[in-house]
Amino acid sequence: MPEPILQIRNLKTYFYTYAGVVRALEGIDLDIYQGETLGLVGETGCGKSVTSLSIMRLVADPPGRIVDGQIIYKGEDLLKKSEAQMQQIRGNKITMVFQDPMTFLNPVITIGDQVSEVIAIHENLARDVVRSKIDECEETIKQLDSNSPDRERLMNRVKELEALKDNPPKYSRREMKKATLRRTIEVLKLVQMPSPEKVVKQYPHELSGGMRQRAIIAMALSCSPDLLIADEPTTSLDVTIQAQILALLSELKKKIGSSILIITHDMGIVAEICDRVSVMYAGNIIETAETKALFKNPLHPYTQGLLKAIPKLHRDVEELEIIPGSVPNLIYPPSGCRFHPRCPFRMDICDKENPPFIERERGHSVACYLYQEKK
Amino acid sequence: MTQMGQVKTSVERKSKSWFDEHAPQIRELKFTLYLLRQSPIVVAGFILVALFIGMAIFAPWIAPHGPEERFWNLPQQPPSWRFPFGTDTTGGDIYSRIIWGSRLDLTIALTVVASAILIGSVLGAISGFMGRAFDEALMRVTDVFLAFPALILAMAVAAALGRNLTNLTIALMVVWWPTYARLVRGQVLAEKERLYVDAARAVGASPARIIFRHVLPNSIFPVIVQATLDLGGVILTAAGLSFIGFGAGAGVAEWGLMIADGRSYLFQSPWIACFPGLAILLSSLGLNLIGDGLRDVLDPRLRR
Amino acid sequence: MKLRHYVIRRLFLLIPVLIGVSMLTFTLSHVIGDPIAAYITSQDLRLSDLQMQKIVTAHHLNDPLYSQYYYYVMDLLRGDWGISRTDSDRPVLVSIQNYFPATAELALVSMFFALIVGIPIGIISAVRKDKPADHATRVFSLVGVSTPVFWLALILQYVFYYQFKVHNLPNLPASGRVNQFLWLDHPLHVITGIYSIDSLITGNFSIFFDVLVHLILPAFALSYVFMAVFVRMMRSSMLEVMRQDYITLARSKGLSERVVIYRHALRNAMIPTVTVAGLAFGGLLAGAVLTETVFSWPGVGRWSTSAIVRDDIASIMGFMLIIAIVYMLANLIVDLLYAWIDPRIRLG
Amino acid sequence: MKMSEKKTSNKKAIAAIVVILIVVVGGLAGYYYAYLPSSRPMVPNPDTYVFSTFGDVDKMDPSVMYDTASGEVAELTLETLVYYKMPGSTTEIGPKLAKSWDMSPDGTVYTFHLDPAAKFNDGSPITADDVKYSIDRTILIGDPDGPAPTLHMHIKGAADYLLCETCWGATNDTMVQAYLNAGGVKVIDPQTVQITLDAPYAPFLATMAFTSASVVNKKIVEANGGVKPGFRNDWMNQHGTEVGSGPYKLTEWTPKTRVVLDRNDNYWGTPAKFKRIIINEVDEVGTRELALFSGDADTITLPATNLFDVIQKDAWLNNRQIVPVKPGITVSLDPTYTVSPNFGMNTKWKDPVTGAVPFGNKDFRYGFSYAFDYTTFINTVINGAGIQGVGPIPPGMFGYNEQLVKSLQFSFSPDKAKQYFLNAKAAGAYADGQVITLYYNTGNEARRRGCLLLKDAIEGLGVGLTIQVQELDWPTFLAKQRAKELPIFFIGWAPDFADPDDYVPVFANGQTGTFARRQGFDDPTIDQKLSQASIESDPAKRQALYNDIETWLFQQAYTIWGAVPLNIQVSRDWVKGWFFNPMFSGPNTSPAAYGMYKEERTDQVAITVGPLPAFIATVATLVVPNYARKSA
Repeated sequence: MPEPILQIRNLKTYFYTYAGVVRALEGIDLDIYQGETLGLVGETGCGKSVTSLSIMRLVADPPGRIVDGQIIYKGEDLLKKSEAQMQQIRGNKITMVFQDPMTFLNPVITIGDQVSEVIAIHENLARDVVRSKIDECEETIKQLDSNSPDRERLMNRVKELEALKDNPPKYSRREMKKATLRRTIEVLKLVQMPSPEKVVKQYPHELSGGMRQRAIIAMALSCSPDLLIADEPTTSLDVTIQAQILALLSELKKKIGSSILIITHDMGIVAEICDRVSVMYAGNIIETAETKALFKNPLHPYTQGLLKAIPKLHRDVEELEIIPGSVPNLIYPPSGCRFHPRCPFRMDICDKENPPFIERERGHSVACYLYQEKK
Repeated sequence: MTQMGQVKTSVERKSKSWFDEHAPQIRELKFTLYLLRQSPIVVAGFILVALFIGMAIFAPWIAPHGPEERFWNLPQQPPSWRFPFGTDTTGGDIYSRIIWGSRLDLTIALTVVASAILIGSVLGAISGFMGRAFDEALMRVTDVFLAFPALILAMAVAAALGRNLTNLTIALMVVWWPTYARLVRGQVLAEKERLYVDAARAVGASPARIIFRHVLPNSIFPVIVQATLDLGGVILTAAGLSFIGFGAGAGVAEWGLMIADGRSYLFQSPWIACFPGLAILLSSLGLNLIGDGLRDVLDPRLRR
Repeated sequence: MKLRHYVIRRLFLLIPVLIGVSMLTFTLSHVIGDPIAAYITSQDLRLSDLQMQKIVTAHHLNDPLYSQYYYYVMDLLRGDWGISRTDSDRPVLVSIQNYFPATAELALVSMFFALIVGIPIGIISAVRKDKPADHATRVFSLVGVSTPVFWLALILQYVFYYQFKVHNLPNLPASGRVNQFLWLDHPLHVITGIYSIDSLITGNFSIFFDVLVHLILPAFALSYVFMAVFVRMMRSSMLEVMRQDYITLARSKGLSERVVIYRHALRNAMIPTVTVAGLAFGGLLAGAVLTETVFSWPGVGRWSTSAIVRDDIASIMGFMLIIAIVYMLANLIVDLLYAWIDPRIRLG
Repeated sequence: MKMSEKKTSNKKAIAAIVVILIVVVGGLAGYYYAYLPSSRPMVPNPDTYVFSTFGDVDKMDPSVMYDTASGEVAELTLETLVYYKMPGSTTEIGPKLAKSWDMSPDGTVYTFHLDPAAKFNDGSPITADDVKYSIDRTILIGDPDGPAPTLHMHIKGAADYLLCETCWGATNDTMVQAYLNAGGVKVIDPQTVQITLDAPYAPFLATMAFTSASVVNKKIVEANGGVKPGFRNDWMNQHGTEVGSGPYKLTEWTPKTRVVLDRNDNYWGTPAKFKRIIINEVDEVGTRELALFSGDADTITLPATNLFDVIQKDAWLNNRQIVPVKPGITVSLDPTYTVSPNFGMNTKWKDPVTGAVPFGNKDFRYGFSYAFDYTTFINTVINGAGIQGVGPIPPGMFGYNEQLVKSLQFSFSPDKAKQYFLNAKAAGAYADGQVITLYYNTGNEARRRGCLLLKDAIEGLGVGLTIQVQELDWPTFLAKQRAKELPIFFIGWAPDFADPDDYVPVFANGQTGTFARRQGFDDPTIDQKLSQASIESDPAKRQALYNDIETWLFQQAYTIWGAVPLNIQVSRDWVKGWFFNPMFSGPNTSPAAYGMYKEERTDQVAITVGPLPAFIATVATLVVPNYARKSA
């Protein structure tokens, strides 16, 4: 196994509301490895999205605050970085695709501008400018016949430009804009946006849901990030589009070679594209395993419940109906194992203390006393 | 902790009394009060308002002189220990007159807002339920009323009725009811929606019952907020109107009128116009502080 | 072309309201008030029955109400809005022509003041929510909405006109639109009646500056109150917007906070504020009534107040009508602005 | 990142600069222009006379104008056949457009010989035809609220026309013909007019000196609507004071703002000194005062209630000494022929609720007369600028009889008042809880306080009376008076001509007297005495008649005689040649027609009041010199 590009250790994120302290993340551990797709599943409100926001350091403060833990990215703890440094990382090294393309695009700014601003701040476009200039020259050179005086001159020009490549000079705003636009359109093409030249001038409300989601993905990928966090990227899209988007994601992953953390409550999606899965319940990670392993042999009672909930033929259904009870309120969480009030195999110990998260089989960890005893 | 869960379930099982049914609202209320105590702005507002209400109630005991007691041989006296705020052109003690004035002005404000709420909410509720023609008509009417700035409409109405305090009050009522009509109507419609969605309730729930059980509790907060803000607004508008010649007859202790009287002596005896103005400012400021605080606290979005 | 349809539709929507307004003024002047009063001049207060008859027949004041209303509206449309006793028996419409530009000038300048100061303050207090700056602006704006504009006007006069003048200092004029002497030396050729504009057009700069100077105090008094309104509005809508998902997205792109606020939040936050601006304009006109009386500003406000002490119903109703119309137009304009700011509207 | 950073910062910088520029420029311009008026190093515009006053000119047509604000303008722009001998305070009649006149022995026919030099401001000569035209015009318009009924009843044929009910608001040709045929005004030759009266009338010449007898330019009036009997002429309402022969003519009239008069350069008499007269309308007395102190205005109207803003209180109240509180100001207080304010009681007024007719009861009226605190009113309300009311005839006018008046006057005495009220109540004139409303006209501060003073006194007696005080705007006030709806109301009279016959009937004649009618009392013997007095040529007999009438008036106590005010003239001391004449409508401006001028001065104009606080002093030293230089 390659070493993880992102390690989350004992991450605690609390929300300090008037009503009380919401313990949204109660010390979760998570590893994401180079080039893998990790699925993070769980019911709505179990803290999946908070996890992703915590990684981005975008938890609204107040009321939210990351009270403890580490998020180690390339050996550095993101929680210790300054806001300015974080701004360098966000949208560049670590990017996000959000759940609802309807609300996550700014209604009064054209798609073009929304995509290009990412490029403008993170990419060194001066290089592009140089690049394009070189191309122009070479174009003209091709047209010229072998022994015209210009040819010589142009050759030299190309050489100069080649020299400039590494530390390019400042170019006029106009040239930069041109370069940005070019890149924007490239990116939109990359996410298979139909007729990108037209789209750049359009406003979000003029686009279909699928196109918007593509636009968002374009933003996320425009700087070829190391890690892409996709927070329920398909829930608000209809099934056909879902398939396309998922296909797109995995394809792009191969292209760019970045890791993906995909957050969902849909086991189907997990089965389809995830290498590994982590199951969350009420602010804890309760089970992590390779996708196959998990489906074959789920350990945690909750996970078992989840899997039972999937009808074999049809997949797009509210899956939690058959687990009795409901998600506990996180202000006054149940003592001990947070699942015990709903757990069919409840034991005395369960409401006393929280079960430790231990690796039971290779790459298959679970937090439940059922397996403690077996040991 | 677990008990917590227990308690909740037991509540759900009990037969529903009004309080249980509105347990959320009640928790809301407790919570709201707690928040209000937290906000210094609101507290300041409460203090100011309390001050003026106190003045109004205890005027006879606080005020050193009567509202129309004039020291004819001491006109335009600058502020002194004897006359804390000085005297006006007829030798009336401005300090006392401001205190007595609080009675008049607060009464006007309360009367106007109270009756506006009454008329407004009744009409609003009816049109909300009857819907169709009546609703349409009422909304058009409110449109017309809302096509004028408050002061100007009040001006015209009062002018048509004839200039005196009673008519001024009536005019202000005429101006203010539409706001509440719309507010309550909105609530009713919202409630209707909810009822249709949740069919169980809709079955055999008489409008009256619905109003008292559901609409009232829900619209009470918005109405309170609106009312506090409007009290301030009415005080200002009333003062403005009596400043331009509506309202009380000469010599009456009314803030707006006092300013109007002091106007011709602004440069020689500024205190005559200055202090009543401060009274108006502070009283409506108090109400606005409260109203504003309430709005923030009751606005679920600003709450999180 | 979409925009044009939109405008036309909105204009049609105004018609029912206008009818309602005319009904209201009709009720006030003909049903509650004495209809004849609107048509008699200051000297005619004792009328010979003959004249009474003339007026009654001329305006069908003996007919049943509905036909009275019909003729009332007809008169309005014909431009016969009655006689302004207050304004030496001129026709009401003429008086409005004479006085309205002054009011328009005052109102527009105040609006401008209020916007350019109010909006930035609002943004600041939203961005610094619950910090000292926020509390300060909040109190500032609350004091604003609670201040009696006429009182503020008086205080301003006392300080910047009287105290300064008494101490023989450069002071700000406390009344009128322009310095009489200056006017006589450089008479202004009036085109629009809005002096600041006219003087600019005609290049009469001494008058132009004088007009500006005369505007300072009234405009400030008037704008302070509405500044407050905008601060509140801007603050709340800014807070609202900052909670939106697209702001999170913008942040997730690594944009600096300033860019997030000014490029992504501001324009969205402006949308509700613009709507409020329309409503506030009405309030501004109301405030003008009081401000004009204090600063003896020769606008419709002052005209109507002097009409009030003379129980001159014709002038008051004329004033009502014109205000209603202006108010509605203001809101129409706002809707257009709205459509311009928010690309989503254009489709609708 | 960097790029966007830079963009915004650049924008910021530009915006900041723009804002700063606007502020700076605006501020400078503001200071500069606002400062101009008070920093002119010498007497501001020496050939312009600026008068700052309140009250709007109502009509410019001499035939219908009947208010002082309009009269003010007319006195400078229009001329009559005869006028009071100017300059001076005399009320003796002298020549004007008519260089001489003679009266028939029986005193019914007057023949006026026009001054051949006399010409209108357009240069055309004034002919007898114009004179006839003008006087007939006034009568034929016959505005019931105008001056005609009061002043021109005695011209042959006028009375019938003016008293006929169908002649106003419609043209009644038969009556018009009747009047014209009566030949009250005849043209003898281009230079001679003859006016015939129904009966001899002592003050006739005086009536001919009133604005309503002003001579207007026939051809211009004819060109602009001419005469339509029974109707006003709208063009004349706006331009009436442009078509006269006076030393000035109207150039601009902006209602609620100002009147501008320019010198008439073809004036036939000695031309006036000021090139231009500006009458500014400024409602706020404080603003007017500041205009005066800063030199923006040369003279202002100052209500008695503000007297001590310009002169020292004690010096005046204790020993009637005028000591201006500021240098550069001259104040003069002169006795007038104005009888005001007085409370007129409506003897016929019936309380709509209780049905009582309180003022019908003499004791009740006495109660009121004793309950008014005359001294306080004189000393603290009108600040000693006047004396207690002396009945209808003002001091200094023929018929005034000091010791008689002294013996009759009421004085403030709560006890007597209480006694009379109790008697009245016993006699059933009113029951406890009776409410009486006092009315005053909007904006008249002295009257407002007068009402409150009376209210306090009466309610203090505890005789079951409640007094309310209500303001009414002037026209409404008049209308309600005429309709006899007011129980008690302010009445006052300013002279049309200097003769008791202009005063006493108004207050005493139940048939014709404006106020007597409104107060609803009538005594035939008194009416009879009045008509005798008006034609009586023997002064002694005439005096006797007036004594009787005054005695009767006081004893009946129909009216609370409040005060005879002093005229308050406040102006800058560079104004020279001002004089007071009780017959002036515009005492501040009218002397301009008789050589009033501004003395050239070089000293600082603006008057500094109070001490300069340190910080202001510094600012001043920094700012003032520069601007003084700039503006010089």
